[in-house]
Amino acid sequence: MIASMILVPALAGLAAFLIRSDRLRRVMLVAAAAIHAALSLATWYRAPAVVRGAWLGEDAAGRLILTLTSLLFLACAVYAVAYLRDERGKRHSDFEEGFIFSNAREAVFTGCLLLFLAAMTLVALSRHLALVWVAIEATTLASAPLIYFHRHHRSLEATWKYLLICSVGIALALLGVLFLAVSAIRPGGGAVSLDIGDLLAAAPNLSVPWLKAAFVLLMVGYGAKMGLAPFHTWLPDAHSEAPSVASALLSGALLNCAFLGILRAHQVCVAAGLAHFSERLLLGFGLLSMAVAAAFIVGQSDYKRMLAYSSVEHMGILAVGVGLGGLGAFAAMLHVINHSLTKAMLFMVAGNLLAVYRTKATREVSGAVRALPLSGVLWILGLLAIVGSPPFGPFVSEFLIAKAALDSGRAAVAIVYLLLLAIVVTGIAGPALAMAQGRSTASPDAASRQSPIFSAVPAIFAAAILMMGIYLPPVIGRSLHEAARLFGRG
Amino acid sequence: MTLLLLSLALFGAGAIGALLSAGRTGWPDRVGVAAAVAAGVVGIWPAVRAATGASTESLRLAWSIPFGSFFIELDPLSGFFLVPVFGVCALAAIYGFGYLRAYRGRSTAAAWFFFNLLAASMVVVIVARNAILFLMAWETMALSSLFLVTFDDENDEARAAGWTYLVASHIGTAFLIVLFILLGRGGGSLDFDRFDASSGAGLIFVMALVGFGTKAGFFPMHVWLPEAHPAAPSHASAVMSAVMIKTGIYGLLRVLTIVGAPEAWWGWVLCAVGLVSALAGVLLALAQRDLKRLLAYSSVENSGIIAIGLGLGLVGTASGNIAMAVAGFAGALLHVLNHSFFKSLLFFTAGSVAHAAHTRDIERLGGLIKRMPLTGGLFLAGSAAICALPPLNGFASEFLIYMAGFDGVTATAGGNVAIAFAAVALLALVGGLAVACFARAFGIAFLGHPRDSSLPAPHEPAPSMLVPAIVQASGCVLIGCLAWRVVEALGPVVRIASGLPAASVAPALASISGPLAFAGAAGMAAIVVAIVLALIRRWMLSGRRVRNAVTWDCGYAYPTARMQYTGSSFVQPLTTVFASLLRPRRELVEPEGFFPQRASFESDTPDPCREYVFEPVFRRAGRGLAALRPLQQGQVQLYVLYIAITLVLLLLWQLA
Amino acid sequence: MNSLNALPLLIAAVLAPLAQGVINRTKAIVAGRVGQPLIQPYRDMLKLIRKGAVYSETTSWIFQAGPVAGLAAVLCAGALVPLAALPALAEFRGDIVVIAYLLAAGRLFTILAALDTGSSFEGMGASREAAFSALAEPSLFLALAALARRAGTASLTPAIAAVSARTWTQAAPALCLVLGALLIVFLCENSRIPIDDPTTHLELTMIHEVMVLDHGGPDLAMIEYAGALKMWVLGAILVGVALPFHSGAVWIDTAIALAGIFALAIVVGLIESLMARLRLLRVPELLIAATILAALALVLVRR
Amino acid sequence: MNAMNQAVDAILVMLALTGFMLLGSSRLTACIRAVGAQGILLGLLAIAAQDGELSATGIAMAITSAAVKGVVLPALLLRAMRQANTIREIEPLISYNLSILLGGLGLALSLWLGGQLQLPTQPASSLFVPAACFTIFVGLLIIVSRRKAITQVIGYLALENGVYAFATAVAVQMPALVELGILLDVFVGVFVMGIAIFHIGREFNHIDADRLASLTDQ
Repeated sequence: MIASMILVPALAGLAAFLIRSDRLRRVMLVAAAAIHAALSLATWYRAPAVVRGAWLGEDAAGRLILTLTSLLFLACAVYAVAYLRDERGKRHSDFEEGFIFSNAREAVFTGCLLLFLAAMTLVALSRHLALVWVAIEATTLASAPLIYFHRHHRSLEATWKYLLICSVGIALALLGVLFLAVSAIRPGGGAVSLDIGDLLAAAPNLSVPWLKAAFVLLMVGYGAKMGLAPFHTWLPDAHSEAPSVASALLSGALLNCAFLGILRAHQVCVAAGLAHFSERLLLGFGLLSMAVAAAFIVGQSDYKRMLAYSSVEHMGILAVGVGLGGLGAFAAMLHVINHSLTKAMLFMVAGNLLAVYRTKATREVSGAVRALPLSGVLWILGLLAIVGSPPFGPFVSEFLIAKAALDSGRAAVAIVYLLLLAIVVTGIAGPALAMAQGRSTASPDAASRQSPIFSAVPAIFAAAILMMGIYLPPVIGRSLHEAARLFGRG
Repeated sequence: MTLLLLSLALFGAGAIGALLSAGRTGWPDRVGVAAAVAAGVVGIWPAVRAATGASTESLRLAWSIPFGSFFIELDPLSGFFLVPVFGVCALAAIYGFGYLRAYRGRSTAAAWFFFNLLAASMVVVIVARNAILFLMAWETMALSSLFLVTFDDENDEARAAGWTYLVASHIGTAFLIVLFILLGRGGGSLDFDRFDASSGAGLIFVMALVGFGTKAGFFPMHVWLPEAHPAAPSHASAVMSAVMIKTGIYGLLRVLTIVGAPEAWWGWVLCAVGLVSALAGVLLALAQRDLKRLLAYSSVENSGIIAIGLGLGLVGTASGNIAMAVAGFAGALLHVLNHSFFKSLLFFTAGSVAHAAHTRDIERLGGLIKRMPLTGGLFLAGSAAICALPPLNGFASEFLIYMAGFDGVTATAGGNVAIAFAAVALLALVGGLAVACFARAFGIAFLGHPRDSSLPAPHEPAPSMLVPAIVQASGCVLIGCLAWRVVEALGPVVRIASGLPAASVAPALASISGPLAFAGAAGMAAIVVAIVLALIRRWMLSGRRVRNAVTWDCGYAYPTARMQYTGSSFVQPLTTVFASLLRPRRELVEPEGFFPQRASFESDTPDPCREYVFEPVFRRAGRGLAALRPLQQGQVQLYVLYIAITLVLLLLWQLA
Repeated sequence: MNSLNALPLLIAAVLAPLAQGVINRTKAIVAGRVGQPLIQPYRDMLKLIRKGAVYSETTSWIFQAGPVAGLAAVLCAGALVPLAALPALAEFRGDIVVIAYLLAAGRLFTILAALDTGSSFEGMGASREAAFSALAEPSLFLALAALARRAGTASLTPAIAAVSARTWTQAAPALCLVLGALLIVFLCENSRIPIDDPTTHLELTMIHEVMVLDHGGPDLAMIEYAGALKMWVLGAILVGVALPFHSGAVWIDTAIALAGIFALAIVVGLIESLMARLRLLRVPELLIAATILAALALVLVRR
Repeated sequence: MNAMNQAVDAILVMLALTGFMLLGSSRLTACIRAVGAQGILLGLLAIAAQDGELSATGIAMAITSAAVKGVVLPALLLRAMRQANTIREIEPLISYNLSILLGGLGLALSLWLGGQLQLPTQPASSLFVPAACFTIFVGLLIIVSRRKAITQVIGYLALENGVYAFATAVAVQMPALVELGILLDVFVGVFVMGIAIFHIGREFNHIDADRLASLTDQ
């Protein structure tokens, strides 16, 4: 069953390259996504047992991120079908520099989407750290073509940066994995495998310096992928140039997977009694990421970049949460869900705005509520949610993280954290109102041509975000606690 | 309790209904108004019963949100603050029904959705007894009022105001978050009854003061208020000024009830904040040209006065001076009630003026009282009430606060005397300035000749816009004359707010209500005498020659409306005295030569706090952050360098 | 409260204009003129009462409400003010506040009546009146608060009754400061020199007189009367502080009080003839000075 | 046994030397050759490291990786270079002398690291960690300091070689990791392809990575 969750999208992805007819391929895309979602939901009812030494397995954290990814992907697939139908066979004139460009072949896009899903599933499910590494590697490869969907020099540049930075990071991560392996070598010869179960069992007698070095390397390596400052540099470029549906997947799903990679390493550190060491690093990089993101969000002139930086900020929040441990870890897991939903929705809405206003400049967009009533409202709601205002989901998790910080007596952390959140508010409140309200600067016909799917999908997300804010389904709560316990230190 | 929930449901239904009926013109208004009025009528009864201590009910349901629980309680304090919520919201809804006609041609569904949402969230804020629930309602309140502020979003000022408001309320909320976390640290729960403030009560008080003070409009956190309130449609402005900012006062009081015995310095701080707010508020109000902006600043002033009352009350409790404590708290609470009356009245009438004359700039108005006598009379009543002229209600509450001040003067020692003296003196100054301010507002806008002939001829508004104002005005008179009864009824509320035992509160209240009755009587006597004198004059003039002529023009043959004294010139003496604080902006074109062509003097006063504190700070911060931009300057080599350097440093740090 | 309590109000009502006469006569004598008879103010008012009225078309009912409200307010305020040792008609905790706010109410209506005429002269006067009286409020309250602190009550009659010869021996400096502050307030509220010159002929420099420029006949009579009454009432407070003599006997007390008030009138007359009116820009400084005096008094009585 | 150890040491030293070659040479062909040489050396290292008990799989692995790293990839790079007709790295961001200087610094750093992190495996040359780290350092330095996209690919290859060299050190314990190495090489192949493809696919008629700087926040 677990294997099938990887195989289905993988095979479908390969098939996508071969299939000729667009319609059939689109059907297959949605079908594969639906099957995958069904399978991942099924694991909630009959959780597959985690076998020591097995390469694949599903623990609480994995299940959360897998389910999130797969539901997100389903939505994105639906959105993508509509998107591809729109884009089909068009030659576009670039609205920043006016040159004519064409898109990558739809087959490539669809195929990579599915392979991307397969890779992310593998990340969530693999119990062997080396395999985790391989999977995260694969996500880079599968997602690069998604960024280079629009064939022009800016997206090319973005792809290049994405590839180079993530590859360097990933290489360092590999070194980290190797270090971990070394740390697991018993002086008397004979070694522990990189299976998480074995590692946790053997954690107390891992060699400390190697483990520390390993964590540093993994943190930097996967951090580059996750978008922690100062390794986040590829993120704004990639998100601003990729088609919105790809951005939604990158921010909503991929970052979580990289985060999971770091969590695994952290898990080992906690088991090895190095919790303080790893938590301090996470806290530091978390706050740093929030600070950098805040600095770039304030006065950001490009709204897709703004969203990208806000992703950096929220990755920082996740790191802070995990770094606080205990309640913080729980809050972080909760925030994974809230952030993914919100950010994916925001990127989709941003895509709608982009399609109608034909500009990414915040200043040139206004009156979205009049031009695209639903999308405009969703834009405001989403931005309010992302800055953590009640009654939306992110508020709860961000509040809990602040509580964790203060309860554990880390007043300084709490103050900096809240201050940075406040700065972000001042940066995002402006665009939220200015773009949504006022006289519309869009051409009405462009607005009227937009298919309802484009706003219907994000609307579902909005409902989910609101739900997460006012009602946390007990089943989710339980598995959140379970997940937090994996690396929560008590 | 059931009635309360029912009224909540009605508000909710109104909100949803307004949205659902968005398609058909006119229906959102009908639905929204009907629901709001019904909810108000249903809800006010349990509120009054609770306020008078007849019943205290609570309801606690589990909630799946971590640390959240649906825990609400209706005690005297909540009930007291609920009364104006229901009353003003219902009246404002009726008023808005007429007022929103001005926005013909665009859907009012959003307006009514947010109006009902605002009302509902205010109710929840006041009854909530769980931090999460409270914060949710608190923010919903802020957001729904935000969208009322930006309802007229095609006008840039409204949008700018929206931004200021959003940022301000978020920052305020941040303080509240810290506040509640601190309170909940010990108990392990965020239900109010599980809070313990055994440690760090002082810090908690400061957090509450800043967080709630932002909403209540205490100086210098008031900057959002004069932007937001004028921008909203007048019925919304009325609700925001008259009721919503009081939730800040409520929150402060609620926290005080939780933290228990206050320390004297809290009282001093609160007094000082109140005095500064009151003075700054009235001075800035004095200098405004925009009628609604003026009213917004006067809300800052009145929040300050309430704070003075609370501060004196705290000093009283801390120093064991029961009379002072009770007088202070009673005065503050009564002023909360009174302000909700006359401020909504003033916003209603000001709205009618803007509605009829199509401008809020008093420099362009004039002579309205002849065109709209009823509105004029109502505005005058409101002005008299807010200037605390006996026997109107404003006087009753300020009288109590003065009482607290004098008790402090006569019966305490040390720093308490000083703060009490300061309170009395500055209250007096504020009172005098308030008279000047509203003399200007009413005198320039309603009296004399119309100043701007380009404006359309004003007319009395529709009855739906008059009736609410009339109700509020009569309320001002009634409460003023029966203040002593009202005060005696305040017993339970004062008891909870001050944390003093009932045994000591009741006699103290009784000892105040006597003088209050006398004071009211004196005021009423004045009115009677005045009427008598008027009759005498009529009798004297009967049968004598009474003719009409032009105003005596000092021999100048061609008087024009533009020769009248303007608002700017009216306040010029005061703005010069306080110029160093106000920093008014003046455009003076001096007359030149023997036959000067044109000369003009205009003055307007932007908020100095905004101009000289917040904007510079934000600008600096923005520039500072922008200085980091080069980090992202596009070269991938540099980006890899970041990774390399970070890695090396980390390894050096962790392994060395 | 026995019938004697009405005495201060009655005396005030009857004799108030006389004090004005005294002032004018003093000024005349100092100026080396014979001057008008002491009862001239009564004559003026009678003459005015007999006249008809002229109302500007610009004005509304506010204009006619002005004088009435002003006079009514002063009358009611007078009912709360004791005449030196003679207790006031009514006394209760906080009557101080009521007095001040009644006067304020009267002022509001006078100002509005002025603005109602739409003439810039009245506007000018109204603006100055509003500004200066607002600035005078704190010193009045501080002075009264100082008295209240000494007497331990916030009611005027006992507060003034508490000022005895012994008090003077104990706290002379404080009381002097209080007197100084009260005197300035007194001059300001009654728009006398050095704040305002009631007899100037240049509207541009007037405060009170210019406000009532458009009133005539009975209205003007009421205004004049109200002015006289206001002066008497505030003077009574001043005298009450200055003359701490309480023989039990009503008639003696009355005599002393009257003597005091007319003495005050003479003082005012002297001030008016010896001093020049301040430039309008300087007036606020004087009022702030008064506040400072009162504040100093407080510092002294705190001990 | 002992000879093996000396062989390992010798290979590691040569690895380090090739690193300096990379840093010093301006001609792309020379750089590519150096990387290729590293690939071959790693192949030898893989064999030398698994002292004595030579497993068939082990040898196969070593040979394939040597083939890929030493032959295939250099060939690809040379092809790409010709297509982009760039012969040498003109004015790098950091002068060659300075890069070599920094290289020396890096060597010191790596030696220090080697001191901090002792390989618990017996028997292992004490040079493993320093050499590997130094190669990685060289790779990073080249990526950071060179302009041409293709030079950066070379740097990336050097980085990978460093990682691989380290992998061989622990390869004895866990063969799974060697598969990772292979997989990594495959990926690098894809990666280089990517580069090759997209500047064959025109767009820019230069391959200066530092001129790919239109996406900024300035």
